[in-house]
Order: sequence, then structure tokens, then C-alpha cells
Amino acid sequence: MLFDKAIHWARLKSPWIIHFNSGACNACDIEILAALTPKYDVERFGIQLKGSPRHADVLVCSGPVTMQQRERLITIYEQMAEPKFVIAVGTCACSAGVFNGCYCVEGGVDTAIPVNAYVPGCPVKPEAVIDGVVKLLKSIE
Amino acid sequence: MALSLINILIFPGFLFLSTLALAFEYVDRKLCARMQNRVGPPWYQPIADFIKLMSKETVIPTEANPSIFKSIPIFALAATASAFLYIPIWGQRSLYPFDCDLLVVLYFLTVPTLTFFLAGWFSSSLYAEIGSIRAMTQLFAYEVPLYMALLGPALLAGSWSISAITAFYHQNPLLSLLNLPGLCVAIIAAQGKLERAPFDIPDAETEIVGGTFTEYSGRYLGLFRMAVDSEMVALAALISAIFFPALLPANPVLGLLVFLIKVLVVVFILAVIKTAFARFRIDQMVTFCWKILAPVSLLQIVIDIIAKGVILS
Amino acid sequence: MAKMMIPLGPQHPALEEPESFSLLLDGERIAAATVALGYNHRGMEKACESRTYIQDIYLLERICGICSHSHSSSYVQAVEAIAGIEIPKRAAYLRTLIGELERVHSHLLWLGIAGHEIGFQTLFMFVWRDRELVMDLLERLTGNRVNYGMNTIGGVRRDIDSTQTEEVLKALDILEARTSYYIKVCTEEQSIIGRLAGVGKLPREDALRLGAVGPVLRASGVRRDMRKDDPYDAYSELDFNVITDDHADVLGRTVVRVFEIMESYKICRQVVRNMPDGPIAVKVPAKIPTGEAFSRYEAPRGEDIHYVRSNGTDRPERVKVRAPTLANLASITNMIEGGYLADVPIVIAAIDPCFSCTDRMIRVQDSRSGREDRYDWAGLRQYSIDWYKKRGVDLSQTKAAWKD
Amino acid sequence: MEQANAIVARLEERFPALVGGANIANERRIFWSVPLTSLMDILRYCNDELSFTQLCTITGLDNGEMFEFLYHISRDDGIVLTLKVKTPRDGGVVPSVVPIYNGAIFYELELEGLLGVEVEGLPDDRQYPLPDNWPKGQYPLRKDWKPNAETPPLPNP
Amino acid sequence: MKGTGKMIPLMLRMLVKKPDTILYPAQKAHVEEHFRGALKFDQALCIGCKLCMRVCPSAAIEIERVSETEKVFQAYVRMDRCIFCGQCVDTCPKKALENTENFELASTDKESLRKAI
Ligand code: SF4
Ligand code: SF4
Ligand code: SF4
Ligand code: SF4
Ligand code: SF4
Ligand code: SF4
Ligand code: SF4
Ligand code: SF4
Repeated sequence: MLFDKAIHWARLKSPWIIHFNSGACNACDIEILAALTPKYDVERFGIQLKGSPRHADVLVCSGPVTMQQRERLITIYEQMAEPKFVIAVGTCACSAGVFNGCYCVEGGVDTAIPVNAYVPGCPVKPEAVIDGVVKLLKSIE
Repeated sequence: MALSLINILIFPGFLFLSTLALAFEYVDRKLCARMQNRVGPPWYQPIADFIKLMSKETVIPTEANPSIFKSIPIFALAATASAFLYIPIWGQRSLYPFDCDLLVVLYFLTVPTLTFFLAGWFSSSLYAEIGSIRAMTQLFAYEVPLYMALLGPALLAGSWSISAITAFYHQNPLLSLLNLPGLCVAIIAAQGKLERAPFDIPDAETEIVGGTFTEYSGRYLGLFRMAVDSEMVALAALISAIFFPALLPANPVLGLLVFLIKVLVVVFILAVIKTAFARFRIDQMVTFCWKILAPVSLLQIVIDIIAKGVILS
Repeated sequence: MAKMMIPLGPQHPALEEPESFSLLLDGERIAAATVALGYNHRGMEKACESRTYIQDIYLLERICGICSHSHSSSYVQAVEAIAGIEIPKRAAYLRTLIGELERVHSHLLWLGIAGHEIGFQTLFMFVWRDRELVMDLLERLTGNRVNYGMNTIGGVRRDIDSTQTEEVLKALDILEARTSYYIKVCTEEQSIIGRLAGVGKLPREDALRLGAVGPVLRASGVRRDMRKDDPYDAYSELDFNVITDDHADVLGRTVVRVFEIMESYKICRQVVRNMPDGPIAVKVPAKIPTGEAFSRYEAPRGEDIHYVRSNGTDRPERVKVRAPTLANLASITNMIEGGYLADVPIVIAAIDPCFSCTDRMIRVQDSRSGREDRYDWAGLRQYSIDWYKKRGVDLSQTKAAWKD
Repeated sequence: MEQANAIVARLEERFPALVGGANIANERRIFWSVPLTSLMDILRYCNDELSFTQLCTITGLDNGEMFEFLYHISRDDGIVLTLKVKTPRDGGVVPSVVPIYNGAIFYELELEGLLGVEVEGLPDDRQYPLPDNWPKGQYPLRKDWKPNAETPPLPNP
Repeated sequence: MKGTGKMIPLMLRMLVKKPDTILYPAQKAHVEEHFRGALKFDQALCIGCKLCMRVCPSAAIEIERVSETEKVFQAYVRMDRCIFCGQCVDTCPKKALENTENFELASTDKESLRKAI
């Protein structure tokens, strides 16, 4: 139906993101932020960084999940309105990476919440963040 | 009857306003992006955002009062849409001009800010409440200069009706040059009214997350955004009707074109202001409004009174 | 008087490291202040003990993605000191080059974030646009944009050739021109100065007493810089100035940082021009003899400290890390404790170079009645002014300083 | 080297019991084992008379038999003096140096949190840097501590 | 000279200049030479010494013997764990491993990130 099509199209064209650091080393965080800046400018895809989980469609998560951050991560995820997606950005977020085996680290983001796309890299290049979002959107299509 | 229904709902009412609102949101965002040396959003972005928000799940916080929570955005939108009906678009006359419509429009344009306040207040979130208190504080700061800046030209024209003011300046275009200080004040105050940088204090993202709308999601957030955008168009239209009354061709199509260009100019200036400054602190903002904007708008009134005296004599 | 617990924060979901504060109030006085850190505590020091020296380089590099080179340099310096190894001159120069480029990237990053925090998106966008030049340079020289993986025990892993040298020099010219523009903007644009001047005062004596480090300390007028005081790598052979400033507020910290960037360009030029020839690394056995070493490194945010003890195997016995931010944070709690609630916002602004944690709100809860008062940054400041006025102290001068 | 030797000489003169304990690793690094009982006196002397005004950090470690604590203090000319003290692993107590070095709170909290040693006179009892939900009585930096059922699993030891 | 609106001239100039944005993914991404991306493995060179496994800081690589009779080895890399440090590449005595410039590894399926290379 035309109506559904329009909605589907709008969803693909307007993914608003919220970023959460669940214990990352900052590198992935700054690379995500860098993706907003003129050189990469993800606003081209309609991506906007939002502060409130209620406004966001995509939770961009970086870092391994530490014991302290686990609850917060789950709360943020629950506050988001449906339909919602999660991208794990960085090796840490995929599987805890180099922090695998540290005593306060619980593992990748998928140990706490469901993840829709994984973007490996340490840190990910801003292009790889874009690549991840594009692949996620393709999979929704 | 049917005609006025069309007028209200489609042109130049609700639908036309919404389209314009989305179009000018695009223009605003694109300009801002280009001034920051980046590409910016594609042309359909505001439409996509709007449709997406309308189709998204709406979460209503358990502590919030659902009926108030839901009805507030509609009030905001209705108020701006009504205000728009009284602003001349393609000629010297608005759709339903009457004697004091300037005041009515100004009241209508205050409603959205009040609704933002209520929205924040009733969503029982810390961030939203602070946002709404900030919105209120700001309202008291810019409202007076804005009114005074608009009343000056009205005094000179000797009417409280926007259509009459436009007609007056259309006949005496040179007189509108006298209103330049008022124009500056009006544009800056409009920036505050629209809660855009450097006056985006009520929804300063880095300080209080999403500000007044922190708890809003989905459809109601979409309506709010639409209300803010239409408020921008309405304000820009109001400013151009009062301050740039020249060049009003009789042909409605041409008139519409001229109108769009004028609004575009105002939006451009608004976008430059938004991009060029750091956010004020709320105390700085209040001081600025009272120490600079208010005196300038007072000056405007004095100028107009003197000019009026000269003309009359 | 009722005791109240005030959580301060919460941490911003959108940016950088998470942390939060809570204050225990006794009437107006703060009985105890708590910085709830450890959101990012991952237990790396313990993990170091079960990994080899080489693996630890990569682990420690990832303590932080902003000063990754600082941590790995500091660590390998300590290990080299234990093993009694002198690294080749060329390696020392290369480490210095990467270290200075990292400083440039970190300070530009901070400037952009500062712009973002005061709602000046355009400054953020432009600064980060130009920061990409440094990032490209780093990617070219080291193979990665952050977490460069340049260091290894005994030297560095990659050499640079003459075309790369040319590129560095060319990029430095562009960057220098752009940076001077930002210096102009930061020191002249009134809307920025209005937000920075007089905020977060940290007088010289306090900065010293509380062990602040890096630009925070230097902005309080203390000349302390490990590159001069405890030179490592090639710094003893290079000519540069230590930037200090007497504002002792956030504006001062901004000024110190932007001028430090200019000094870094100067250092980079000297390094690439005078780079000695030779090998870039010496071979080091996997097993490090028993011993201990303490190493210091001037990271962009201040003095970074590593202590390593070895036990003759291929794994360290103990690795201790003290990151610069911790030193600056520690000073803050001490400043809050015993002080008045009214002082809190000012104190927090002084915390760290960056504002992410400063312009936040505070929730006050009365433990008896459960009543909650909410303040935002401005509200709390107003409260503090009124509060002092009631007690006969007029802070209106301070207020004037905020406004001009 | 002269500077370091001079410092050692002055300390030995003031605390004759310490003679011979110094290890000058290089011109700016001095390591010195001292008895726990005289730690505070030495720190105070170093701070007041020898201008070691900055406490870099405190390292706590478990060498299997004893706990060792290393107080790294530094001066403006880049010399770092490391004072080492030892306590028994069970019931060890070290004094808090906060009265001398005001910025030491975090370093001492870390000793309490990660090693489980008592820091006497530390005006603070919060949990740092371990998370709030960390099980009580588990001190990860002890050599005999292993991840267990109460702490997150280690998928890749 | 103190004043306000210092950045306006630059901003207005930018309006007529081309944006600084690279049009990835429509355009090819900008990757510097010798970027440390995904690993590449040359089966013919590997002698199965497993040094790479020993040095890997995040236990991301695994070498397995794939033939009963001959000394043929296969490398498996868990891309979701590899931190692209290149230490295995540096350590390999036979230069059987190499970093490529491929960074576009994103995937919606975690399993697909653990693969033979
Ligand atoms: S993936 Fe690497 S760069 Fe990203 S947060 Fe983890 S350690 Fe840091
Ligand atoms: S440096 Fe120390 S406090 Fe920080 S994460 Fe590592 S072990 Fe934890
Ligand atoms: S101070 Fe610490 S957290 Fe901050 S950038 Fe440096 S290492 Fe990273
Ligand atoms: S103030 Fe420091 S610790 Fe806090 S967010 Fe900013 S950089 Fe991170
Ligand atoms: S390094 Fe040489 S001797 Fe050792 S396992 Fe590998 S091939 Fe064999
Ligand atoms: S180090 Fe090289 S040769 Fe040895 S197993 Fe690994 S890939 Fe093969
Ligand atoms: S690049 Fe590093 S993390 Fe990846 S497999 Fe090689 S050694 Fe392991
Ligand atoms: S000589 Fe080199 S390549 Fe040959 S087995 Fe020994 S280490 Fe491996």
C-alpha cells in the first residue's frame, strides 16, 4: 500500500541516533562524533544525533559493557520508542575485543540488549560507521 | 462557506502552512550546513522526518497526565495556523483582516511558547521541567521588546491591523526605512521566540538533553516540530509584512512569489544568526534583552511617534 | 539540620566518558562529596598481569582513545628502563612526532567539544573539519586514526620516508594558518568569552595543593610540564615554550590549549627537519629481567604515570596507571568537601578542561521529607549569590565577571 | 646524579635508621624501602624540607607474601622519590597521607577497593573504582584472586 | 579587537564554496596507504608456528592444520574481536599475514564475522 510504503521510506530516510558509551576507550566515541562533522556529514542521510532516547531510532553503542554501565544501557534501550535498532560500533561493542577477560567487563553489547548490526574496527573509521548504518538500513529494507 | 473551509484547511491555511514550514525547515538546515562547509540534508529530509515521527510508537511517561500530554502539541499547531490566517500573503490584505488583528496574531504566536512550557511541565522529567522554566524565563525577556518593536510601525501607520499597516507602508515605502531598528529587534527576538541558537537555552542539548521535549516521542514530537517550523514561517511572514511592505504586485501569483522571497530573506538572516554565535546563558540572555533589545525598541517607538508628528503637521 | 544527599549529574548520554557526582549535605555545608567514577572501570591493571609485555602495549593503549600514544609511550618507557635499553635516536624522534600530533588532535578535539558545549556548533564543525587533517596525517604515518600502535618495546614499528616528511610539513602549514584563525576567534569573539571568562576559577595555590595537572595547572599560572621537567624521547634537544596563563578559569585553559597547539607545530617541524638516520627499533627479549621503573609522560591532558614491576618472566608483575584526568578529578572532590552547596557549580566547572560534566543540573533531595529541589546551572548560581548576600558577602563582582 | 645523591644524603642524615636502603635507579628516580612506622615522618620531612610537594600516585601491590605500597612523590626539577613500605596481607593497615598530600583520596580509595587493605584515617568510605554491584569482600588485585561465580565470566582468559 | 559575530565572514564565504564532505559511500572512501584493516592470509607461506596466536592481544586469530598428511594450515580470524593492531603481521616469521586496507566489515550477522581468511 502506498501509505505503508511512504512510512517505510521515511523510516529509512530519517534514522535519528543516540550514542551511548558503555565503557569504551573514547576512541570509538570521538569517531562517531567525527562522523557528524563536515568531512563525513551524516546529515546527508538524515541522521541526527539526539540527546534523548525518546527521540532516537537507532542506539549507537560503543565499548564493552562494564558491570556499572549494564543497567543504564538496558534502561536507555527500554526508553526508546519502537521501532528501534541497535548498532554495536567498535570491536569492543561487538565482543569486548581487547578487554575480553578484564574482570569488570561483561562482554559485547549483545550480552545486554539485542543488536542489529556489528561494526568491527578499533576504532572504527567514521566511514565504517556510515557503512554500518547503510548496511543496517539495507537489512531493514 | 466551502471556500472559507478551503481557505482555512488548504490555502493559505493549514496545508499550505505545513508545506511551507517543511520547506523552510529544509532551507534553514541546508543553509546552516553549507555555512559549516558540509553538504547537509537532502530536500526531502523534513518530510521524511515528519512521516517517520508520525508513524513511530508514542511513549507516554507513566507519571505524565496523558490527556494534557497529548493535547498540548495540537494547541501549539492550531495557534500558529490561526495566526497565519491574519497575515497578508499575496497582496496587501490578509484573508480575514479586522481592526486589531496584529494584537491577535501576537497573542496567537505566544501560545506555542506557553504550550512548550506546559509540555515540559507536565511530562514530569527533570530535564523537561528545567527546559520549561527556561522557556518561560526567556518568554518574559524577549516578548516585551518584540511587541514594542512591532508596535512602533503600527503607531506610525495609525492602525492595529496588519493589512492596514502593509497598505500604509506600501503607499509610503520610504517611511519603512525608519523602522530599521525595530526590524533588528524583531529578528533577534524572533530567534528567541523560536528557541534557536544562540537562544536555544530551553532545549540546550548538551545541558538538558532534549529540553522541554525530552519526554515527547513519535507523533506528538512530530506535531511539536511542525508547530515550531510553522511558527518560524508565521513570524517571518509577519516580519516581512510589517517591515518589507514594498513591491507588492497586484497579480496574486507574482505576489506569492514576492512573499516567498521575502520570507526566504528573513529565514536566511535567522539561519546566519543561528550559526554564528555561542549559546547564551539564561542570565546573559535576560540581560541582553533588557539592556539592549528593550531600549532599542523603545527608540523605535520614539522615532515613530516623532515621525508621526512630522507627517501630521 | 537535615542531611541531604544530592546526586549530581547524571552523565550525559551523548558525549565522552560517563561519571557522576553526589554530595552529602549537612545543612548548607557539604559533608562529603563523591565522584562516582568507575563507569569505565574495566580492570585493566589486573588483566595486564596475565598478558605478555607486548600484548599489554595494545591493552594499555586502549585505556583511552584520545591519548593512546601517551599511555603506550609511558608504558614502554618504563619497560625499557627496566630492561636497560636505550632506544635508537630515530625512534625517539618518531615517538615525539606522533606524541605532538596527538596533542594537536586532542586539543583541537577539546576546542571543538568546548564549542559544542557552549552551543556554538559552527566552531565545533570547523575545528573538527580541520582536525581531520591531523587525523589523516596520523593515519598515514601510523596506519590507524586513533590507537596508532606505533610503539613497541625497544622503539617504534613504522618508519617515515621523505615523501611523508614533505606531507607532514605541508599539512602543518595549513594547520598553522587555521589554528591562528581559531586563536583569533577564541580570544576575540565576545559570545565565547562571555561563556568562558570567570567560570571555574582555580587559584594557583589550590591547583598546586590539590595536585591538578596539565593545562588546568598551567592555566593557574604554574609552569609544570614533564617535557621540560623530566624530559623523555627527544624533548631535551628541542626548543619550545611552556605556555602558562593567569586567568585560572576556563578561558585561561582555552588559551593555554590553543597556544600549546602552536608550540606543537613548532616541535613537529623541528622533529622532521632534524630527524637522525638509523634503525627505528632494537630487539628486546620477550622476558624482561626483574626490576621496577616509574615513568612520566606529558599527555595532552597532563602528566600520565606508569609504574611497572617485572619478575623475570614475559609477563609483568604489576602495572600501575595514573591517568591525568584522575588527578584533576581528585582535586575537585577535595574542593567541594567542607565547602558550601552554593560553590558547587563553580567548582565543577573547574574540574576538567571540558565542559561535558559542568553545565549540568543538580537535584537536591531532603532525606527527611523527600522533597526535591531542582536547580540548573544558572539557577544554582543565582542561589549561591543570594545565599552569600544573606550572609553579608557580596558576590556581585563575581557576577559582573560572569557577564562581561 | 648529584641532586639525587644530595637528597639521599640529607634523608640519611635526618633518618639514620634508613642508611643503605636507597636505590638510585637514575638521576631522576630514587627508590627507597622504609619502615611503615616512619613513613609519615619521612613524607612530612620530604614535603616540608625537600620540596617534594607533589604526590604522583600510590601503587599498591601484592607480591604473594606481603602487600607493598609505593608512594611516588616528585619535585619541580623532575626527581621522583619512591618510598616503599610493606604490610602483612592479613589485617594490614597503612596510614592515610591525605593530611600531607590533599589530593591522595582517590589513590587511597583505590588501595582499599582493589587490595582490601585498611587505610587508617581516610575520610571517605565509598566504593571506588569497582562498580556498585561488585560483590563485597572480593579484591581483584590480590594475587590469589580469581574471577568467580559472582563476577562476570572471563570468556577469554 | 573584541567583538561578536567573528565567524560570519568565514561562514558566508563557505556558502559559495564546495562542501568539504566526501561523498562516501557513493564515492570511494579515503584510506591512507598502509592502513591496518582486515587481515589477509597466505596459506602457501604459513609454517604453522602459531606465533601469531601467541602474541595476539585479543585472542582473535587461530591457526589450524587442515590436512592429515601435509603441513597445510588455515587461519581463522574473529573479526568481531580483532583490534587490527597488526602485531601478528609483525611477528609472523614467514610474512604469511598481511593487513589489507579493507575496513568495511560491518555486518548484521555476528556469525559471519568469524571466518577463515
Ligand atoms: S573498539 Fe577499540 S577504539 Fe573502540 S572503544 Fe574498543 S578499544 Fe576503544
Ligand atoms: S586504568 Fe585503572 S581504573 Fe582505569 S579502567 Fe584500568 S584498571 Fe580501571
Ligand atoms: S585523561 Fe584519561 S580519559 Fe582523558 S583522554 Fe587522557 S587517558 Fe583518556
Ligand atoms: S569533563 Fe572530563 S571526564 Fe567529564 S566528560 Fe568532559 S572530558 Fe570527560
Ligand atoms: S617459532 Fe620456529 S621453532 Fe618455534 S614453534 Fe614456530 S616454527 Fe617452531
Ligand atoms: S605466525 Fe605466520 S607462519 Fe606462524 S602460524 Fe601464524 S601465520 Fe602461520
Ligand atoms: S591484528 Fe592484532 S588483534 Fe588482530 S589477529 Fe592480529 S594480533 Fe590479533
Ligand atoms: S629461521 Fe626464521 S623463518 Fe625459519 S624457522 Fe626460524 S624463525 Fe622461522
